[in-house]
Amino acid sequence: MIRVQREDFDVGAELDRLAAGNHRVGGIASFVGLVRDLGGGERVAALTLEHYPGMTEKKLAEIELEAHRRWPLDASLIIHRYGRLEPGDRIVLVATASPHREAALAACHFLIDWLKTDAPFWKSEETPEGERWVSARSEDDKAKRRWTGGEQ
Amino acid sequence: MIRVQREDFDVGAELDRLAAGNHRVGGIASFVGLVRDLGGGERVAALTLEHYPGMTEKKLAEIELEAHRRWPLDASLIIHRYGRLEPGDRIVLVATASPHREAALAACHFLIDWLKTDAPFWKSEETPEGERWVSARSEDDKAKRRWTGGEQ
Amino acid sequence: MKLLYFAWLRARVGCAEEEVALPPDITDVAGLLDWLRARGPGYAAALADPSVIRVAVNQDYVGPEHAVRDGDEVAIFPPVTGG
Amino acid sequence: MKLLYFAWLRARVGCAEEEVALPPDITDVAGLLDWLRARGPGYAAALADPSVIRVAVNQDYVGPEHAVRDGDEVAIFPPVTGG
Repeated sequence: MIRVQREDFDVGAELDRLAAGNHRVGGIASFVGLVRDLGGGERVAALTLEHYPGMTEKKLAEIELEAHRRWPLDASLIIHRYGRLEPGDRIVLVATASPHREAALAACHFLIDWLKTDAPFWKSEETPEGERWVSARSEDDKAKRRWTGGEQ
Repeated sequence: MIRVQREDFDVGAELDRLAAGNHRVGGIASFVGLVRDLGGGERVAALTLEHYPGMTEKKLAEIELEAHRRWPLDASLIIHRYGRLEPGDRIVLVATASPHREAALAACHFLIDWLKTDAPFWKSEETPEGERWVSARSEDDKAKRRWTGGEQ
Repeated sequence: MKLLYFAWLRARVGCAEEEVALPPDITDVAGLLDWLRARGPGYAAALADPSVIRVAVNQDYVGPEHAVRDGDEVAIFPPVTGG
Repeated sequence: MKLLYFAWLRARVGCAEEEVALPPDITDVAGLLDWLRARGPGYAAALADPSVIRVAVNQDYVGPEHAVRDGDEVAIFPPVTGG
């Protein structure tokens, strides 16, 4: 399931719902992304997440479908927030439920790696020097390439 | 942090606590293991988890320490239950918090893989044919070996 | 054709969305970007460095050789930074 | 020496825990297991297959050549199945 929303989410409730009543599920893997404040010269008071409505949902649905194609998942969930967020706030939740631990863990890792490079979101930070658009990290492209080689 | 307990736990509350007030944390990875019932001839009414008090805590602390040695983690948590559990019940929670997504995800995967092969717990299942001790899986040894090669 | 701009590209171009009538000789993404660069200094500055420009046609990522036609929704934006 | 048994090993041996006085000629884990096997058919059956037996001395996993001495806590159990 895909959700793109301004509101916060309740991680425990979302994870409970993912496997509710399905006793085939042996493991639930999840990743929660939070707004960081590295302090010092990099001090970030808040950030604003902009996205491309329509394409965001389309890309997230494609990423989720690809995960289900690669691993035996009973359920999955991607929630991504937009709007203004402060340090410590939740940005994203990715969760996967599978009969098999390895499938849940690998699919969760895959989903967050792909989401980072494919979902059309952009972060701008509020710093003492004004608004600053966050640059893409080459590490993210590298992390995604791990899943596009011959490994799966 | 390590907890070995009979009682259930609240995943959302535990994950919240892990990064509470620490704005360096950019990601929290977690894995929740559940009691499965595969149905059919393998029908499991419940299972009982036995452990070796003292050694359990010692091994879990060693595993956690090793994860902190390998990855830049700000916090980690292992909760493992013992006693009688029914299908759908939570058995184990592993969670890691790090400034870096990859560190949190890798360390979480590492912790559950090592815990599976090193923490002295044993499962017996209640089946229609009576009590049955669960056999160790060679896949678990294989999963652990991934972390003992030259990969990290 | 509907054009959408996001993040700092939106700020530099000066608008989030516009409708343009595509000249008949513009047939692909590379041609569209060249045509936009010639529309004014804001466009030229925003689109100066192709290495930091991504294009989606009808909500799919495409390369410079991808065809464009009237009626398409074309979005132009920097590399994404979500998650 | 304190001996602990877990899981089906406990069921087959017939007790969870016992105190034994170690004969002086028993100096390592392999010797201890042989000595235990000779104590009765329950022990012999429980300890018959070394491939499904793990031993911890003072709460650390050890191999058959590891030394044992009086005062040690020695646990004998099948491969673990937690998580």
